[in-house]
Amino acid sequence: MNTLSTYLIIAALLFGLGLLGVLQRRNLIGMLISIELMLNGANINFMAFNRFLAPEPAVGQIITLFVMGLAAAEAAIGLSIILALFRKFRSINVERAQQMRG
Amino acid sequence: MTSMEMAHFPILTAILMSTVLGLIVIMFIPDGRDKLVKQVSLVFSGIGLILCLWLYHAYDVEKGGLQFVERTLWVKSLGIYWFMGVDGINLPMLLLTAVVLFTGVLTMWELENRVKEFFAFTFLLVAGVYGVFMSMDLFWIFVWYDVSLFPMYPLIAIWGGTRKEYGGMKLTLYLLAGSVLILPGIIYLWAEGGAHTFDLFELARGGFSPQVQNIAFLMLYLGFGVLAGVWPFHTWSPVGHVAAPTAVSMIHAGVLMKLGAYGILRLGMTLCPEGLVYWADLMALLATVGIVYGAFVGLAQTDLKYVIGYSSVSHMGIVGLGLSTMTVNGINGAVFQMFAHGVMTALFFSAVGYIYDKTHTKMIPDLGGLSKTMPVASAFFIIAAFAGIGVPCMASFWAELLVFISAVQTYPVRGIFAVLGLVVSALFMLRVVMSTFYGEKNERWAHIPDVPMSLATPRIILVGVIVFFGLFPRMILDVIQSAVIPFVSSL
Amino acid sequence: MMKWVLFIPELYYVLMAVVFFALSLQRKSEPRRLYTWAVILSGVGVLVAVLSARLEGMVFFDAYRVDLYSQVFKLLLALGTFWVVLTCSELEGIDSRQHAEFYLFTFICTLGMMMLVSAVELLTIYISVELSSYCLYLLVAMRRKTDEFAETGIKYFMVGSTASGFMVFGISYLFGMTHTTYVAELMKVLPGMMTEPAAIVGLVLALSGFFFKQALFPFHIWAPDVYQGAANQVTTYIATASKMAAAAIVIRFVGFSGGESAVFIKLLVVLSILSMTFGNLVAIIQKDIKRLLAYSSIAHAGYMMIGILSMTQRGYASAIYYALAYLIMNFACFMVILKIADDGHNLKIKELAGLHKRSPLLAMTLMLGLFGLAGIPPTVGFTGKFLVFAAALEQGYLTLVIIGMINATISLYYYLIVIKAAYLLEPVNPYPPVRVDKWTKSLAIFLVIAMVYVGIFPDQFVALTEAAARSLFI
Amino acid sequence: MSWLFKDPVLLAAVLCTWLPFLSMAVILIFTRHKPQLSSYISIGAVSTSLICALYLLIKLVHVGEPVEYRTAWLIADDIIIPFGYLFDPLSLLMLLIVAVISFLVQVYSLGYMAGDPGFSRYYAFQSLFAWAMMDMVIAPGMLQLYIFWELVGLASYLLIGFYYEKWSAGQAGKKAFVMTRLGDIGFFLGLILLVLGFGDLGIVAMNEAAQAQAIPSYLITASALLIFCGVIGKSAQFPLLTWLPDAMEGPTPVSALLHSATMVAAGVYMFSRIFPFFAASPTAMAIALAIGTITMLLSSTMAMATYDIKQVWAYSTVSQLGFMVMGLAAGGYFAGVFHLTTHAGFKALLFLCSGVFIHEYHSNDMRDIGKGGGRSLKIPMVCMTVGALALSGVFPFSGFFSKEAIMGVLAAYPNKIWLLAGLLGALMTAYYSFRLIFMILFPKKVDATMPHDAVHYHQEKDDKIQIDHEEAAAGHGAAHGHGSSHGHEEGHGNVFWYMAWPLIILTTITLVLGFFQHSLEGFLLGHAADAHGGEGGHGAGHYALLIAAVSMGLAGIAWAYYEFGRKGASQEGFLARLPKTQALFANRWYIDRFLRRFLDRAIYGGLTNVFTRNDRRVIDGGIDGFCLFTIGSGRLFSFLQSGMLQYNLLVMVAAVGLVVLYFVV
Repeated sequence: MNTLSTYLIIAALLFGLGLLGVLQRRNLIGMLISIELMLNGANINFMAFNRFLAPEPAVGQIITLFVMGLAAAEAAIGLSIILALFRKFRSINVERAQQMRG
Repeated sequence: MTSMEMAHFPILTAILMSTVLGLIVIMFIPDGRDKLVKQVSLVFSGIGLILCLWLYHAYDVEKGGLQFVERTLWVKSLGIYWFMGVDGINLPMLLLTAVVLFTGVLTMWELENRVKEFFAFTFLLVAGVYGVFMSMDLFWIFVWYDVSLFPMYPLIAIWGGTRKEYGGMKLTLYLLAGSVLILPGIIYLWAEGGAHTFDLFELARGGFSPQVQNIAFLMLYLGFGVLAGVWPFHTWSPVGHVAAPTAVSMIHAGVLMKLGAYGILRLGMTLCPEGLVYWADLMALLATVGIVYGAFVGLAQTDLKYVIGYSSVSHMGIVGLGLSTMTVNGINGAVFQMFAHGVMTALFFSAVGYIYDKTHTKMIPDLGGLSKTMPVASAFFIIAAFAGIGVPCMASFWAELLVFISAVQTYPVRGIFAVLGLVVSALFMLRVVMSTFYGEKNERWAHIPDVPMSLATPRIILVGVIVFFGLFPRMILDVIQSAVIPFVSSL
Repeated sequence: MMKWVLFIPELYYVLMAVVFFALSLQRKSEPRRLYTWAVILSGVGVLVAVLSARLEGMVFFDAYRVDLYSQVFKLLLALGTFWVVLTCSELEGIDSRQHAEFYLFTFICTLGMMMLVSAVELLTIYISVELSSYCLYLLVAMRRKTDEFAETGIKYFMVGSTASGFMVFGISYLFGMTHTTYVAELMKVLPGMMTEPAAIVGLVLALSGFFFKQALFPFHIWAPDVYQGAANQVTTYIATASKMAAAAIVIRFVGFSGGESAVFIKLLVVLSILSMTFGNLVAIIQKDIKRLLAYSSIAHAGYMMIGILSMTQRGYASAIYYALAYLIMNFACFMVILKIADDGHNLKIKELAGLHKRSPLLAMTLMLGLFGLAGIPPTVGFTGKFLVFAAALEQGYLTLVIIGMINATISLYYYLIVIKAAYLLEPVNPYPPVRVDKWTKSLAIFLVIAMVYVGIFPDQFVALTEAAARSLFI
Repeated sequence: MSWLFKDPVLLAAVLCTWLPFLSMAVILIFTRHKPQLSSYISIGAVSTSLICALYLLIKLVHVGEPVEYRTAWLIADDIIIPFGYLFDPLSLLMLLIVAVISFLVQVYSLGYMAGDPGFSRYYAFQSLFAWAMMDMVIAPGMLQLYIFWELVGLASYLLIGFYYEKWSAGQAGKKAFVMTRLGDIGFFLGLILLVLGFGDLGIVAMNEAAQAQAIPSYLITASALLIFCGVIGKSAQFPLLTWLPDAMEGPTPVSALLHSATMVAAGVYMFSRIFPFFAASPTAMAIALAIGTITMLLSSTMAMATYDIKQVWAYSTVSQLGFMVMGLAAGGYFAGVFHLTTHAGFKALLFLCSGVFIHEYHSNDMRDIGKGGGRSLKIPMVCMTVGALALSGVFPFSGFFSKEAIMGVLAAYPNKIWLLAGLLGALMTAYYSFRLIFMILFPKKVDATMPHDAVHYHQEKDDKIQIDHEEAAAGHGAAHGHGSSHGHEEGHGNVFWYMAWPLIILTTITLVLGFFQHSLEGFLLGHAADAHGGEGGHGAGHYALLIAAVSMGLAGIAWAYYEFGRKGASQEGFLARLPKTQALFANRWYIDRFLRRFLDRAIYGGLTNVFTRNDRRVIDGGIDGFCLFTIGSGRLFSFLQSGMLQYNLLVMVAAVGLVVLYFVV
């Protein structure tokens, strides 16, 4: 069980679920969380590769830490924009935002 | 050649600069000084004309070959050169351009709407035309080619007549669509050439494999063929001409269409002689269809400019036929025809231009009996019509004679059909002349004055050129031949 | 110690960011003074970029590389930023209280992108990308309360984050395959692995993050909405400066494959064709000029890709040249738009009517810019296309080039529609005259000259881009 | 230019041929608004030409070998087109004919055209014609001949359509040009064939090579037949004969000059020019003979059915041209040329006489002229009768001699059917000429109820134009005030005498020319005349023929007298009793209708229509359709960019997924 491919599959699943969430959730917060899921999928990849393959043990972990940090910043920005949208539409449903097209 | 480079006064650049400088000077003239704009245009086009005449005079026919060469490296990594020169093929074309520009400026003397911009665009266009004719570098030929095309859009769309926006858009898109094939064709040859140079003659010296030549020639032929009005890519011609203002029609039909044929000759045939052999049959066929078809369709038109547009299709077919024969006389005739047709159509359009300016119609049924009101204006049109029919002692006669002789020799059946096309073209020209100018005096136009002397001048110049080269064809043919004979022997 | 000299442009932009951070803390907002300072500082920024153009070296444990390639792009970035700032004299699209923040984010974003073009380590690249992206998310959402701002912001954010998710995921595979995060080593190892699906998937996913910045099909979906919805100046910034960074990083990443994988190249060919065709076709029916330019930028990403995918030094050089050309032309168009819509509204094509009378100079600038975008000589846009096509044909992509030319012709149609509006249509109701101050005038003249000069005297520029492309592989 | 003055012959030739051109240019450019001056310039030029032509004739009359000058007009690879002069008896003779007739007609026109608003233009065109015709006549090579041949056609077009306000004039001009053009295409192709097959288009070279059998016979036959097409067009032979009668829309002097004496004779002249070449191909000669005969008979019948005085002479011209072609094709070189010469004189005379009548009575209809008192114009009446007698071949007028010459040749031809046709033609010729003479001389008092089919139309039109004419004349200060005076020679002054003198001169020529037959023959055939055994002369065996021919002419006159001349004659002619035949004749055997229908159906209705539709619908429509398709697909693709965020994302993900799938699988 404790092989590289297990982790890779889990990571891919996580990534896939996140993607599905982004595509399917109509709630903006839900979408935001789904994006975090995708990033976490990548994180697991980094860790797994680091653990099983990489000669330098620290690199993958460092990257993961950075990704986590950036994800937090991303979430903050995302939330602030969602807030602005909410103030305008009184809703956080993504379907409210489809005026521009074509 | 290298040691001789740039040793002399760069006359070709000077000719080119006469238009570029004219353009710049015009742009700096303050708004509202329309008269000044026209005078400046006249001066600069006059300088160009004088330089071209001098060039024509100074060209050494005995020596032949490329003269007045200017060659400097332009872009090193691609092998692009600022390479200009004249030989017997482009020299008449330069003269043609200068004459048509000069007369075109004079023709537009009464323009009142947005004068400055009009002349600026016109000069830009002509700079492109000069550039194409002078350059011997593929890159520059293409650059100037496009430069000469895109000002057509504003020129037609702003100052044009019937359906100007549609016509301008159609013409511009159509013509630039031609470069869809030209540009890849040029670069393709460069890439295949090994030497990585855009120098026309170096590329030609290098040679290409037959397969490359077949592909490249077809691309160049079709690409330039659009501008040369090759059937079935000709429909922009009538539509565009109808829409364009007088001087633009003159320059466009008179000079610009020649760029297409010139491109086929200069690029396609020089670089891909085997491709030419491979496709010559098709060329001859399309050209013959164009000659006959243009004349027949011209028979049914009721708009003067449509008629001229279709006559251009027919006449440019003669050029194409001449080129496709691959004989000295065929190409002689084709180049001569390019010149002759240029002057002739310029005259046509300037004559129609005056009529249209005054009557605001160019529908044949509306006009009728115009000779009575404006005999001089009518006379110009009629003279042009005769030149178009191929009446002897007018320049185009000789051209057609040479083309037909070699066409009948090379492609007997197609040649005979093309010759028979002459009857139809006579029929349709005369039909137009008759319905427009003969008949009872038309009271509707009775108040219109005839062409004043100032506006007659450019037309008289054009008639003079037609008759001069009609009476003394050697003045031009010797020059053309000095380039064509070596060219054909190298095929 | 001397190594810090290499980092001077970035440091300078950090400094600028600090200055404007301080200014943004002020309660009272003085847009004019902010503008003056921003212009001066970013002008000096261009100077700094020019001065540091010949620097070479590595810093930060070889994660950061300063060479001609990066410095050329930094110069382009600095130039683009400076131009954008220069046009902010009427920053009506953004609340005047937020002007300081606007400049702050602009400079930080530039900083991020400068880092991006120098970064030669995957993590550094990722961080730089995110740094610039976050600034852009905020800039886009900063538009004064029009209907679109929130929608635009959220769309941009969501698409951008998803794309960066792709990118990180792809990078993780690259890391897994090659066990390294250094570009130099990646370039040695990766070409040999291009037969393995995981490597290709990793590369493609990683590239998708950059394609997103470049707005290449199918990662273009944000572009039309953001161009339309963001404040005009922000759009200008996205369309010009940010495109430079995207081009730089895409060139670097595509170079990873070393041209070894036919499949990968085929993929790029397909993307390039789709991008050109889609962009041009949809642009035909647009009414809003910024939206039209958005679609045109999608198409241009495709043209640029033609140069990149030839995978030769000439190809990369041509793409760099194309980027330069695109910067000048696109900026020229946007500058005209900014000046005409000086109250910050979105400009419709028909509002250009009568421009030739309202301001002949701007009309001419617009015309040359649009002809440049359409690839008509003697503008720089033509020379760019020419170089790109030459590079591709050298590798034998004849069909691709012909498709590119067909697209150029299609694009000409809608550019001509805009030109028609500017030169031909007479306005139904007279629009107010366009205020063209001295700076704008000289900028316009400069742009016109630049567009023509770089177009017909390309020799030194081509030599420069080739040198830059060479330094990519040393 | 010194080369020019060293050789007086060359100088004379250049002056002779290029002065008219100069005068045309001067008139068109400078003196357009000074009609008198223009006419003087033109007449001055043409009289100089006449003098030069005479000088050349005298100077070169005894030079046995042809004198040739040539310079390269055009050098194109292996084709050299010379411009130059070839003086041999034939060209000298023809040059003189052209110069004389041009001169006379121009003088005549001073009166006839007086006061016309297009006076200057008229003289410019006349000069153009003179220039082109003279240069054609003395062309040393076929290409030069062809070139000026075309220019002559141009001049003819311009002069026919001189009254451009008149629709029918324009139509007639167009018809003339296009029909001759049709023939010229054949001519042109023939020349091309010859150039490609033989290489030299010099007339002397061609003739010599043909005689020496240096050219393959199939080439001769093919090119001769093609070249003969040119003759058919220009000399109005069957089936392209109908343009000539219509060409009478031009001013009468023009009809006299171009469409009887000189231009239409160009075809015959060209035939005789390369006679040895034609003679080398029996097939071509036989076909030419047949065509000439058909033409002669058909047009004679047409002449019997018309009442338009000019039309009669026009048909007669066609018929006489056919007769000349017959003579030449039967091998009678001298006979044909001689008839050409005499015909030029008397036909010009006939036209000019008719012109006087038309000018005075403002009508082309012989009945109107007769009723108006045509007989009172004594000089024209007498002259016209002389002309008609010559035309009918009555001794001692010139026509008699030349007709006899041709008859002699025909009689020598093995197949006698051509001779019979010739005799029949002579009968008809005499009949219709004197039908006209008698109708004018002895007008019928009571208006007859004639069927007025085709004739009527022309008459009305002509009335109209004549009236216009008069108004214009009245409005013109320089007019000589002839408008109101009718019928009395004394009251006419200058104008009349401008017109009368040429008539008198021509009459004299007609009277005396016939007696120069033998000297002419000697001149034309040179020393070879003896060898030929005097082909045109009448041996003892030919007296029967002579009598037969003359009696045919006299019979025709008598017949006409019976029907039109004698007191109480019905003046209806036998044709009135054969309505169908009359309709056939009057409608020109329906040739016109056939051509018209062909033009309408096949050209306008058929090809033109098809091509135009194809152009508009298929080619242009296809392109427009393609553009619309492009725009439409733009609209279609824009659905990918719907406003909804997640839909867009889906598109993106789907695209990436597809790509990944493609690579993984």
